[in-house]
Amino acid sequence: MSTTAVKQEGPAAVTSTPSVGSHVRDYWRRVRGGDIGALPAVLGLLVLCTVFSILRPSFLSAGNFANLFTQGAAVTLIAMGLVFVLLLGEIDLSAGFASGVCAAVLANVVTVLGYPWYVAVAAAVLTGMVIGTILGLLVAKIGIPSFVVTLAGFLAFQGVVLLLMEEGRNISVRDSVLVAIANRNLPPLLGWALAAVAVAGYAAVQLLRYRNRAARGLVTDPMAVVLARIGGLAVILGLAVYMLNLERSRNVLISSLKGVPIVVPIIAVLLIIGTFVLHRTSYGRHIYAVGGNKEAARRAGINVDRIRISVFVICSTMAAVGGIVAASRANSVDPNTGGSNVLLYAVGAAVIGGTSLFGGKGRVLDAVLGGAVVAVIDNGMGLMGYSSGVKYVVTGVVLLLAASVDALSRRRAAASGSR
Amino acid sequence: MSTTAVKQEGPAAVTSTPSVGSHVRDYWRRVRGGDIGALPAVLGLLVLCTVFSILRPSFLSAGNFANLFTQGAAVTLIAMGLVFVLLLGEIDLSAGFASGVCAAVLANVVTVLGYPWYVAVAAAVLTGMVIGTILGLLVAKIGIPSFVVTLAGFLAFQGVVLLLMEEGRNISVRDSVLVAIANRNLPPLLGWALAAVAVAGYAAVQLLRYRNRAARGLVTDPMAVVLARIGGLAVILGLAVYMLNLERSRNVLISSLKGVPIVVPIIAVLLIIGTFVLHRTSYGRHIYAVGGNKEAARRAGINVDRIRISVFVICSTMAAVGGIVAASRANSVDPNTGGSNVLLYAVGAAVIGGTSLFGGKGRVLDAVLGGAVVAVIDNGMGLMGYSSGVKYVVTGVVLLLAASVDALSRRRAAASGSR
Amino acid sequence: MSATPLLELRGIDKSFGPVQVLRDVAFAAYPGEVTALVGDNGAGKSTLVKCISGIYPTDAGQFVFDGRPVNIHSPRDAAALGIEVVYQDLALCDNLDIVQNMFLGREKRSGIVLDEPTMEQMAADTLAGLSVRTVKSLRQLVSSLSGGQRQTVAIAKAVLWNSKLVILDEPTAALGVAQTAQVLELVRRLADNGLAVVLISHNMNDVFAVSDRIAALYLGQMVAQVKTTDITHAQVVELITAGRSGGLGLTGEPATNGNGAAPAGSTTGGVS
Amino acid sequence: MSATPLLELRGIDKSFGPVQVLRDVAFAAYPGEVTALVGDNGAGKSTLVKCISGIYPTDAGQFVFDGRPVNIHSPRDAAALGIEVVYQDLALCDNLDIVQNMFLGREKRSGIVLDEPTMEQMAADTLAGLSVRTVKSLRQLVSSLSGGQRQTVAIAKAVLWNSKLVILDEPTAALGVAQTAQVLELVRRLADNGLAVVLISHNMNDVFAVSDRIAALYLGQMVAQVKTTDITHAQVVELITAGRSGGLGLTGEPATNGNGAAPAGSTTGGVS
Amino acid sequence: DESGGDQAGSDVTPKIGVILPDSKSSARWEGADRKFLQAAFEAAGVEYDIQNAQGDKTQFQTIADQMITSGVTALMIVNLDSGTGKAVLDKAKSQGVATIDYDRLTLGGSAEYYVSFDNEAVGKLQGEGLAKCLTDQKAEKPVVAYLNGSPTDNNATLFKNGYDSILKPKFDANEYVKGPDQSVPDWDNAQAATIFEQMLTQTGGKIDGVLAANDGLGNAAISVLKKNKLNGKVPVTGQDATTQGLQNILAGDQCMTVYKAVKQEADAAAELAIALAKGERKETGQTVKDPEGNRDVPAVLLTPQAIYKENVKDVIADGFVTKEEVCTGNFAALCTEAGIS
Ligand SMILES: Nc1ncnc2c1ncn2[C@@H]1O[C@H](COP(=O)(O)OP(=O)(O)OP(=O)(O)O)[C@@H](O)[C@H]1O
Ligand SMILES: Nc1ncnc2c1ncn2[C@@H]1O[C@H](COP(=O)(O)OP(=O)(O)OP(=O)(O)O)[C@@H](O)[C@H]1O
Ligand SMILES: [Mg+2]
Ligand SMILES: [Mg+2]
Repeated sequence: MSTTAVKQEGPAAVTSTPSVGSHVRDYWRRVRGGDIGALPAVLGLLVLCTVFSILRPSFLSAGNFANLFTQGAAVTLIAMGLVFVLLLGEIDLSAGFASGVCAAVLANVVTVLGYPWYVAVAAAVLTGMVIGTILGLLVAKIGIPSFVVTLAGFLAFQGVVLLLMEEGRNISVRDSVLVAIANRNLPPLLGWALAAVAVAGYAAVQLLRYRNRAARGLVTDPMAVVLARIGGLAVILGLAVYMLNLERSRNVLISSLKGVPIVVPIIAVLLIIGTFVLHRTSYGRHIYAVGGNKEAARRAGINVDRIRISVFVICSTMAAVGGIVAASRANSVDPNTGGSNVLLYAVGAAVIGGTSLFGGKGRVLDAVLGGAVVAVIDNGMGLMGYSSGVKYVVTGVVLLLAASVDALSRRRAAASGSR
Repeated sequence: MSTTAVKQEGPAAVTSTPSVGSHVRDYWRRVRGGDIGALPAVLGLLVLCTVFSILRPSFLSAGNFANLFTQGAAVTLIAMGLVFVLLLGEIDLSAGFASGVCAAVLANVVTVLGYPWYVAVAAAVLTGMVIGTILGLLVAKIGIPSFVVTLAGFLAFQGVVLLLMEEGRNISVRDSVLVAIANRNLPPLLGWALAAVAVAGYAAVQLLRYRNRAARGLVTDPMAVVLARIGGLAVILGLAVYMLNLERSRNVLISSLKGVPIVVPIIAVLLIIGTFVLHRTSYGRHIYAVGGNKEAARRAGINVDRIRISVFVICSTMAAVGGIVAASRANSVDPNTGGSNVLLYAVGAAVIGGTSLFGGKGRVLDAVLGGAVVAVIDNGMGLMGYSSGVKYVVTGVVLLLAASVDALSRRRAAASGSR
Repeated sequence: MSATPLLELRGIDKSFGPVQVLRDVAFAAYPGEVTALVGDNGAGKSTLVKCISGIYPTDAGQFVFDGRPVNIHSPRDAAALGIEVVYQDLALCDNLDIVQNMFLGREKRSGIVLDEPTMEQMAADTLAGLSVRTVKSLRQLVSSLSGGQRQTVAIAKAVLWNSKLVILDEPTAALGVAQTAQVLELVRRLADNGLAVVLISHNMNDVFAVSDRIAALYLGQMVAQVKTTDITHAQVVELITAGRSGGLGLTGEPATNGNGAAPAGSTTGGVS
Repeated sequence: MSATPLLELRGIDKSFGPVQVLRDVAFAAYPGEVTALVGDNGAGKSTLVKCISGIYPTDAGQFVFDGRPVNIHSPRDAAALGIEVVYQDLALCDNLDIVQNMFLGREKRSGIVLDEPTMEQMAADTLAGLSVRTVKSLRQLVSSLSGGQRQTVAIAKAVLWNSKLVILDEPTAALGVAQTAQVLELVRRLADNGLAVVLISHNMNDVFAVSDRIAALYLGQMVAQVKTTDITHAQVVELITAGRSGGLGLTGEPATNGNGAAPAGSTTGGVS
Repeated sequence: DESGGDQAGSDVTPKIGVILPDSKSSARWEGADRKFLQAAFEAAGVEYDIQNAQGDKTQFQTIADQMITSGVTALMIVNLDSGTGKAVLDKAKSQGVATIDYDRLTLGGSAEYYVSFDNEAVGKLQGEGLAKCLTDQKAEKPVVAYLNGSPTDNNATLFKNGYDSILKPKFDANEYVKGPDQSVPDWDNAQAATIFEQMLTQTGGKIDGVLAANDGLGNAAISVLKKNKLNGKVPVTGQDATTQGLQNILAGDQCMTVYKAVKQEADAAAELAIALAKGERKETGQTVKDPEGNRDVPAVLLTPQAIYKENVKDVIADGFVTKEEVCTGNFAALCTEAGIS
């Protein structure tokens, strides 16, 4: 394609729909040029999965596939919130322990105080929002660097968890609804229904968009490409639901175990909401703007402080959701909930997925893809049966490998000058 | 002062020396304008010390003053290395465990293999350099974000420490020279001598500079200001040495305890070298350039990759030194050496001191000042006798307070427009 | 003076730390007129613009807008008054595309959803009027634009809105011949539509071609604000480089006190 | 052609992903001459400069420098050949001061220690020759400079060295009247000293005032490279905006194939 | 090392410093030890300062420095590792401060006394308990998985030595089959759940007994077993007799836990510390060999107790946990069943 203008009287925006062929050619040029979106993360994921499946065939079982989702859920949820903070070029080191605090609140309300589960969930989410507001105010209004504020939060929340746990006790979470979140599955039929709804919704959005743009004479992707996308989603979702609806009980006589884990639709809904907010609302647009060039955003009349506060609220709220899932999965909350590697894994997930630590670049989907990479590594390593020392080393090396697939494919972008 | 040019034929650089009065006025304008260099960190430090002294009079004892240095030494040393990495806008999450690996190498060489201390120290430092080279190559040549590379390092080195410790044993370090590093003091007279040398050296540099510039007709600070600076340093060093040379044994019958802790001159020398490298060599200049604007640095013909690799080498080497000091202080190395909060405290120290996470702004002195803040908080909190939950919370809050002194004074800078 | 000014500044002082950049500056912009703000490099033109648009707080001075005294603390305040600015340093978000940048802070929406097609169409129409022919796609990131293309986007962004005062800080610096002509024509058209326009430029031909008034800054002081018809090309250049020309400009000796305090007495001059 | 060119490019192609920006470009710069490179916004001038200085790798084409074919993979290679560039986007380190920026990558040292006094003096001398009168101190950070002051620093940085080829990408865009005159004079002086100078500018008066040759880019194609004396003002403008003028420029119909591949056959034209 | 003047510290008010190791590997330190030690010191009317090193040995040394600075006359430590422990003990001794090793022996150290439960004995009880439960389940050639404590915690190693000494002979004799054996970093329950889930996947669900090093890890394993509807069919061990652990035992999901009567330990240590602080000495009648320092340390050694469903009531009777805490909701009926009144 040339740089020549299409019409002399205006830029090339208002033109006819390009052909499928040129679209595919364009895409291929972009891929060769290194502009490849989610491709590297997906590629890294595929490489990891292949390697683990070869080394440990049980990695490929339906049961393990289902486990993957629940194992990675908490970190992924926290990472999804972190994406918002990272988009501004800020960081939230306290997200891990914030999720711990919220989980501790949940456990206290439901187990110690004996309120019903929805009160506990509301209390936990509210706690997350309050935490986020405090962090955001300190960063935006007093102007302390977010690294320092959230490092202080990291310490303080650790203490708060201990205090809520009465200096170190574990509190069990036995409420059946709460336990179900990370431990139960949807009925197989409901899984299919949800998948169908998702595909239908996606199709509707895509086709409406196509019609809308075409009606105004704006450039659109060729219809065939739009249809291919919809078909692609349908195939992926269909396969996943099929896999998850396979029987995975060790002993069907004792009990049956099949269906989509409940966390999956939770993550999916939050992913859709987050993506919608970031890409289809002016609030999301403003987040990118502030992250890309804070001064330009300020000059454009964006209330930068409000945006900065709000992303911390979102992050801590998502951390609360992550904490609830973690508490559900462990059936209990302990002073380590949200501690040890949770934070680094969550930030790592976002970054591996392609979110930049310098702001302005990233998507919620990155967190999910990166979270999947982290979960696959953890899951696969758990099957290898290494001693702890070796396990740490191999985990580090594997993480590096997954990331270098990404880095090497992006290097082409630099080489072709589109930095 | 006006914007008017001093001479029509050129910028204001080549002018006569301003008067003391105008110099002080200028400084005051800068302070009011928020351009205050190390002042906020020093201020925060003073506030902290005052508060702790009031709450716990023993905070102010000679013994506690001496303890402060050895307590903060390892984190400060690691932070000093991290400053170089942060100056490029990169991060090294693995610095903590890298120091652990180096300490483990040290302990193995000296205790298990039985080599003399200098061989062990050389081995540890070499290990640090190798680690830094690997990290740097991965970041600069393959192009994986440093967060991911060093997160992988964080995991892998944790494993390496475990392996070197044979899965969890700990190794004692009993070599008297190594133990002395963090546990013994200089003879009082030597302390005075070193202080005198430092002051004399500083005076020589300052006066030479003055003469040199004055001879060429370049702007210089007034002589009185130069002399005041030298005098200031002499007073501070004199006071510190005096304090540290006080008897601080709790029971002089059993043993005497006085003198400057050996780590103090070690840190001082590294601080001087680091500052010299950053501010008086072209290598240091290039670090700032790459951190400020990587593309501009590249266009100026700077070998950006080499700079990036080198800062990781420096960082890991300083981590090795930190690890040696930590091993000396603990008389042993265990699988947790360099773990827990070491890394976050080290990065926190650099940031609290005023180093930016976005690159281009920072000094080695920041790490020392920030390290002092962290050490004072830790030290002071240790005197308060809180239960662990409360202690975490209070530590977080105190850290925040120390940082907000800094933030609030810098806000003036923004308000007066000199952002 | 003929009409009442839309914007009037009086006694504006502005320092950066120890450096005083604006000293007792008075300035006025009239509706329906193009006021050219000229001055040497570093005279303080951009600083004055940033004071007007609320990016920098002033140390002293009053703003009168539409007859009422106002305070402008942030670009939001300025935008609320109807002030649009094209900054010399452009201030675009490199990670956003052309359309996104043009509508930044004022996105068109239907419901809570962004109305992308409308914005894209409006952007295309505006850019078409500015002779941009080499932009391949409106969905291109601005980081990939050429210098002139970026400048055009910044201009298009500012003129997209119904504002009362448009300030353009060296808008044609990076533009080609045809584009420059288009922008000057646009400037004239805006003024003819009753807006007040302030144009900063180093190109005297452009200034004389398009402006109704000329205001000259010299080392942070406003040395003259006169009708364009009352002054010659050579006089303006003299004002810019020496601070005075004939009866215009600084009355005392030019300020050359390198390190001292501000000179005594106001030296703002000029008649109109 | 009279002399042998110092730098000669042949058949340069350059794409960014799917967008082809330079197409089979030929270009030459002669020692002792000022070659003006003109073209519309987005024509590809800056991209061509960045290809020459090694910032962008080219997709195809040869470089001949001083008669020898060379490969330029990075700005370091270009500097080693004696090529100095003033970029349109300036590329200064905002966190460094004026002197530090001017000597970046080529600091003066005594032993391993930076020789600050020498650098400060050299910087002062160079800037003095460029009519910068409003810079308060050479130790000011460049982030606090005005647009014109920044540009002057970038120019001073490039002419400080003994180079063979100096390329200036719109060096006078942000400069005042006096400063522009100084820079044009400097450009002429450099050429008279035997250097090859390439000047990119949108200002035709400047181009005709100072250049010996004019090269015109149109939509990524070199449509003419001629002696300044052989062409008129109006012809150059026509070349820039339409790609051809009389016998000069594109031979076929202007390339308007929006989404298609590159047009067949080379269309590089022009005689000298 | 060298001696100075002779103006000895004249004001010797007895003051005791205690450094606890962390608050996360087990709830006992902050939840029980602190409480009981405080009570004992207050009863004796001595000044005291109890702090927690949070698993950070730099902190540990800093706290020790601070305590010596603030004038303690006796120092009681639970070391994080022998190296730092020794550094602290030696420093204290050089300043004339008497020392006690609490719960963990500092190898090569210089403590006056050692008061502890035998950690290897704890591990042995766990091994024996698991064997008992497997026998009760009538498992044949059961596969036993290990969920060890933190790889960086020396105690975890000691526990493992204990249960290995019971189970390894059975593996060797082909009575039991050794399953996956992994450590849980930081005793982190969330990671434990993933690790155990992967063990289950790896063995295709064939795990018949879980040796979990404490109740938290046990609960993590149980949560995974529950998800697979295997809870109660696979015996799981524990330690610390936490409310959660006891409830799991009552529900039949957990086979046993190990109860350490922390109060006895705390009281014994407090008694010795108070004496030392006042400059007195007491006889313990028992010694423990320090292999590294090659000396016999006067010691008080207490015995841990294995808790099964039948004797949960002992823990409650001892006041370690209350009936109200354990017998909430559904557990009330189970409590009655287990004879807790
Ligand atoms: N943030 C700042 N800190 C210190 N000095 C500054 C700052 N911003 C601008 N200055 C100084 O203020 C003076 C005026 O700058 P300004 O940008 O307003 O000039 P200008 O008239 O727009 O010049 P130009 O024509 O070059 O754009 C300059 O000398 C500049 O160095
Ligand atoms: N990194 C990039 N990615 C994609 N397209 C680019 C990139 N850089 C430049 N372009 C495109 O290449 C074309 C030429 O750009 P270039 O900067 O060379 O123009 P120019 O001739 O210097 O224009 P101006 O006079 O406005 O400075 C433009 O259409 C621009 O959009
Ligand atoms: Mg300006
Ligand atoms: Mg250009």
